[in-house]
Amino acid sequence: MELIQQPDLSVNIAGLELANPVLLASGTCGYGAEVADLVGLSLYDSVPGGIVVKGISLKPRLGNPPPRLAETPCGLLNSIGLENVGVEVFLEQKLPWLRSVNTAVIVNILGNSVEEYAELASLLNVAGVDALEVNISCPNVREGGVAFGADPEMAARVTKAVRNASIKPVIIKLSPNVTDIAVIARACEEAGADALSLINTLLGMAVDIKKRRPVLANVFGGLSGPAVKPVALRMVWQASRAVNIPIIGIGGISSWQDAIEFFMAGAVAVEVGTAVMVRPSVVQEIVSGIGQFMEETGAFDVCSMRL
Amino acid sequence: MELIQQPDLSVNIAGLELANPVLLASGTCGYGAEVADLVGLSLYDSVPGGIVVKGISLKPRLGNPPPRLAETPCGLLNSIGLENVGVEVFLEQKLPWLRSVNTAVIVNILGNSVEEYAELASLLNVAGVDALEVNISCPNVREGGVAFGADPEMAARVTKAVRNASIKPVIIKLSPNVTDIAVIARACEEAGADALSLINTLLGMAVDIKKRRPVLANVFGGLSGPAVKPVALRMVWQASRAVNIPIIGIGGISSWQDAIEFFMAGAVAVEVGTAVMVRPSVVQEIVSGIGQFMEETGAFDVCSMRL
Amino acid sequence: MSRHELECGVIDNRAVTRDIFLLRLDAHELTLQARPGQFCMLEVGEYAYPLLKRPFSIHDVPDENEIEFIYRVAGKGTAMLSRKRAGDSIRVLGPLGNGFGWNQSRHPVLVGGGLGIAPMLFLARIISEKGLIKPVVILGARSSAELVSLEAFKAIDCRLCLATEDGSLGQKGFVTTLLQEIVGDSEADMVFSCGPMPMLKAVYEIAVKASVSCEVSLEAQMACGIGACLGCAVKSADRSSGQTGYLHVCKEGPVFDGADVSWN
Amino acid sequence: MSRHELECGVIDNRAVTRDIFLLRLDAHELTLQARPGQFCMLEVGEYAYPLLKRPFSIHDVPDENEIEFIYRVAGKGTAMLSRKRAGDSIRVLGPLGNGFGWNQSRHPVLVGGGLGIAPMLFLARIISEKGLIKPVVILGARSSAELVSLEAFKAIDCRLCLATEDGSLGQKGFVTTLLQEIVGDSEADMVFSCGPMPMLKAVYEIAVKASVSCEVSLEAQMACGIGACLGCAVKSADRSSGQTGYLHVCKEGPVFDGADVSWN
Ligand SMILES: Cc1cc2nc3c(=O)[nH]c(=O)nc-3n(C[C@H](O)[C@H](O)[C@H](O)COP(=O)(O)OP(=O)(O)OC[C@H]3O[C@@H](n4cnc5c(N)ncnc54)[C@H](O)[C@@H]3O)c2cc1C
Ligand SMILES: Cc1cc2nc3c(=O)[nH]c(=O)nc-3n(C[C@H](O)[C@H](O)[C@H](O)COP(=O)(O)OP(=O)(O)OC[C@H]3O[C@@H](n4cnc5c(N)ncnc54)[C@H](O)[C@@H]3O)c2cc1C
Ligand SMILES: Cc1cc2nc3c(=O)[nH]c(=O)nc-3n(C[C@H](O)[C@H](O)[C@H](O)COP(=O)(O)O)c2cc1C
Ligand SMILES: Cc1cc2nc3c(=O)[nH]c(=O)nc-3n(C[C@H](O)[C@H](O)[C@H](O)COP(=O)(O)O)c2cc1C
Ligand code: FES
Ligand code: FES
Repeated sequence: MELIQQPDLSVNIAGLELANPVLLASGTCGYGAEVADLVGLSLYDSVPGGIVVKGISLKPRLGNPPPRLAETPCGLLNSIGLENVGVEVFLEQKLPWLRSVNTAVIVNILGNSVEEYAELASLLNVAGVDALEVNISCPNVREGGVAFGADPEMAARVTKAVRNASIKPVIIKLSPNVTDIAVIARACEEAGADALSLINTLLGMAVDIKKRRPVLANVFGGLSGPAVKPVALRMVWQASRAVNIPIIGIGGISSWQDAIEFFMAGAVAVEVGTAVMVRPSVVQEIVSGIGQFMEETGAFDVCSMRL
Repeated sequence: MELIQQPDLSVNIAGLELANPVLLASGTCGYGAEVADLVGLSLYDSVPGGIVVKGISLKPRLGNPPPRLAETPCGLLNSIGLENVGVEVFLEQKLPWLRSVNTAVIVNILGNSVEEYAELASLLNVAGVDALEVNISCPNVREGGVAFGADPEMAARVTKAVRNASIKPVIIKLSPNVTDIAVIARACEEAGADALSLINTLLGMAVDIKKRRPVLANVFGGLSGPAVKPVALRMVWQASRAVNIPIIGIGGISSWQDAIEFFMAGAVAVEVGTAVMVRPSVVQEIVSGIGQFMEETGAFDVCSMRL
Repeated sequence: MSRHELECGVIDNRAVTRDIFLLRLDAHELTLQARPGQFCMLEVGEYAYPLLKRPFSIHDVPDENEIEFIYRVAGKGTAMLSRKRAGDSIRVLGPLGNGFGWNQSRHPVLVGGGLGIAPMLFLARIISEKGLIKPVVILGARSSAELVSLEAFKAIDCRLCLATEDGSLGQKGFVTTLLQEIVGDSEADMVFSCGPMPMLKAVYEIAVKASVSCEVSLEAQMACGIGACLGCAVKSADRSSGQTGYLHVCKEGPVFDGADVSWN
Repeated sequence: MSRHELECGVIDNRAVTRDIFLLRLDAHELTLQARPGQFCMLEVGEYAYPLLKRPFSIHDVPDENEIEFIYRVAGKGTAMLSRKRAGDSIRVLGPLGNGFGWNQSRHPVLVGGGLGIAPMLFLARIISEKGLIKPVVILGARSSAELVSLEAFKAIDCRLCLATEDGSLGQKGFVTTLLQEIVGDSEADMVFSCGPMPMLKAVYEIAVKASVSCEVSLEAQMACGIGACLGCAVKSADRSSGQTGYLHVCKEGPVFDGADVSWN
């Protein structure tokens, strides 16, 4: 009888302990309760290793006018515009439930200024928040948002401010809408980021030729889903070779094979967004598939798969 | 009886006369002869309004080692690496056939330096070449290529050099792998570009998880096909609002509806690449569909469709 | 809330008019949970093309094993759906949304226009079978061919009133004309409606005038169908000064009190 | 060169083993043009998913109306293809590529391994029917079940030699063992082969040793299939110092003189 070592799916990202490397991506799983039954979030043994909640701002936001969604070939354009309940309501009404669930809770934050990011970070120095993901890359809000993620200096300033204000691991979420992802990645690393996650959505648009207007009321939206996977993989490859901090891969992941591609490209964990919305059960499939692949190939942990 | 005015499909792009606004994109139709029977290139009444031939360099190029192709969801990654016969052989062996065909001939050029671009342009000041498309955006060659397209100053230098060396209309083909397409577009306009075409491919990659290596021997490749259409449309929208010169839209166009989306976003002509390779008959469908749509909606020319 | 993500076998999928299809799925897990006015998200192709599941109202739950949908081939996705055959299977997420508040009404009037007929069959059945009430059911369409599932409606104990734009069946004209009459001279206490926005608006206005409350089932482009993405927003009426200025069709709806909806 | 882009009706598409299917298409426009060793690009899904057509060797042209393909379900695309049924239609681009130079040989030996059997049936048929020559046909596979289309081969006037890795039919072992023997003691003047690269390499080496020329049919990932994209490059042998160091499978091939191919 052969002794088969069970692969270890757990990862530790700068102090953020994950039972497995599959996270629910921000904006595609609400505040968790919306999807709990379908993805397997529960008191014990949750399926995903963690959840990144919908981007939270200081004040509640109404979001953009509809239409907010457009389907594209193997992709989805959204212009939600960061509709959210605001940090106060989040702490009072959403976090208690999240605390009750056995999974890592990562709070995605978005400010209109460096100061707002810092203020959000300090308000979230509370039990039950396991890490922050700093959204410097949302294409759907006018002030802040993408501007921070497109400029290495601004990205560094936000990173520094959040790093100073927070007692949690700080993950900076990068925008793919840049000429050189490595430059931004290094700027964030030098400014003290504990980890990077990428990619956020690619800026895109669609036109309704019958109504003779852009499909989205906001004109532009963020492209996600399988269509963007090749771009995301390339950026994860580039970023993971540019910095020494851990990288969380995001973008179009819809199967365990996709997740393995990201691990091989240099990610130590992945977030799954669009695919979870369309097929919630995919989370279980991805987690199981990664474990099985690791067992079959003798990989003892996620990092060891990197090419 | 109603008098129905036939819509006018012809466009004039800075002196480049096109019978209709549908061009075959560079690199996806060889030097024309390869696809002639299937897309309808002929002595009289060719189906496409023009053909942009495979990127030509001063010296012949072998291109990148295989594998050079990877299919992705609704997309294609290629790392051909500008395999081409070189300008000399092009002029001797390929151009004569192209001259015999009744369609506009646009030569896509790629140099390793500003000087090479200029030299190529002057070598192509010959009868039968109707315009130049300057590829400052190919992600598949190390020297030159994308570097020129990612930097407004370099883009301007190339544009100026080609503009000075050429007696033909000069179209600059832009890379989508940039933070702000409007900045590059304006730089090219100011440097004397007659028109812009966009987008070239998005830089991407894929991993072969069984073989444990990138699918493409070149690691990175250019993403094309329907997957990139939303990004292309957005950039055409942005560029056409940033400059006053005509814009040729490219990226994922696979139907006449897609073409109309680009006209509405601000393009005056389109190039069709990946879709032609997969379904050559699509060219006829797109040309006819545009005409019918214009007739039904009373558009008297392509430009009038712009939103 | 008990919803499921399932592979359901296709029992039958057939054209009832040129472009309207009736789909019958084997889905006993869903039938017990389903309430009238709820919908399901159906995977119409192979993942990931088209990427999104499509939302369809539950048309009927004729028995504990079967769930029915009626749909028009409107685009690429529904065209792909129409090619599914008995023996194929379809991935389904449901039942989703809130459903109609039928049990608050003693004299309900149901108004379905076009494919808005879809949720009315199940609603009429439940009102009649569970509520032991005989509802008024007003159905309208362009022509008689599009007045689908008439036999099924006739088998339910309800008062059926029909209108067609071309007069090929029932009254010539719109459902709103019928509604006007019925609301005027009956004890109607609630209107439940589904159909195109202009029709819903007219229905709502008639109800308001008659001081009858009115629930409408709305549509919006959806991605998740479960309240996770906030994509399916529609503007809410000013008076509903809740947390946001938007309603989310998949979760707070698809059925809304007409008074909460912005009709402009 | 006369090639077409067509919608072809599916006559039949059935499993001949667990994962190998025989597809019969109604395509009289193609049958007259087709030469053995050529291939077609088949659209296996709905455009644009999967995006690319898939290349398949022409397995047989039994009469002027029908063209046959034999394929293994290898991934997503072939899985979708396997779900096509009689009455469906498939978009086809073909016939493409150069084909085997069979008419330069008087004593041809055909060697097909695994799904490399695919082009050999049509090649054997044409050599026998048009060339009036009785070819030697060596076929090999893992087991007897995978020695597909044997009945069709038997109906052709050829000398059939079989090998299976598990010995379930013909000689136990590889086609190369059979080829070794046959090339050794026959007047074989040309070998035509299709199969996995390691097999082709071994076949080529045997042929070289016996001073017999050898044509091999290669595979590569393809996008256009018509020489337009230059995607299907494979390394050429050093000695072929033509314009480039690459051969393009779809256009200069898929059949190459083994001497032109880089075997490392
Ligand atoms: C709650 C709800 C219940 C519905 N019930 C029914 C029903 O019972 N019968 C029926 O025929 N139709 C119903 N619809 C509309 C149905 O979902 C659309 O007709 C269908 O999604 C069109 O898909 P397509 O791919 O054929 O069209 P396409 O135009 O190709 O679709 C493109 C995109 O638009 C979306 N879309 C297009 N039209 C609509 C629409 N009206 N509402 C929402 N999304 C749309 C699709 O989801 C897709 O993402 C319902 C919609 C909603 C929101
Ligand atoms: C000239 C030629 C003739 C062929 N003839 C046959 C035949 O007669 N019977 C048969 O079963 N197979 C044949 N093949 C291989 C067949 O094309 C692939 O098995 C098929 O494309 C796999 O598609 P998939 O979507 O199922 O696999 P996937 O792995 O999902 O395909 C992913 C991508 O890889 C490509 N691909 C995968 N494997 C191959 C391969 N071996 N060659 C080229 N592209 C590949 C596909 O086109 C697709 O773009 C031939 C290939 C070539 C080049
Ligand atoms: C509807 C929607 C809402 C999103 N909201 C947020 C958000 O609030 N904050 C954020 O950082 N990213 C947000 N994203 C981006 C995703 O987290 C993810 O980065 C992106 O969708 C790519 O991953 P995917 O292809 O798996 O969806 C959103 C994406 C979608 C589709
Ligand atoms: C196989 C291939 C080769 C290409 N070669 C060139 C080239 O030589 N020069 C160039 O400017 N663009 C080249 N392109 C980019 C296309 O011209 C086009 O910009 C891009 O593919 C997007 O359009 P599409 O989605 O319609 O294919 C190539 C694209 C492909 C797929
Ligand atoms: S469709 Fe996602 S919230 Fe309604
Ligand atoms: S597949 Fe395009 S050149 Fe061969």
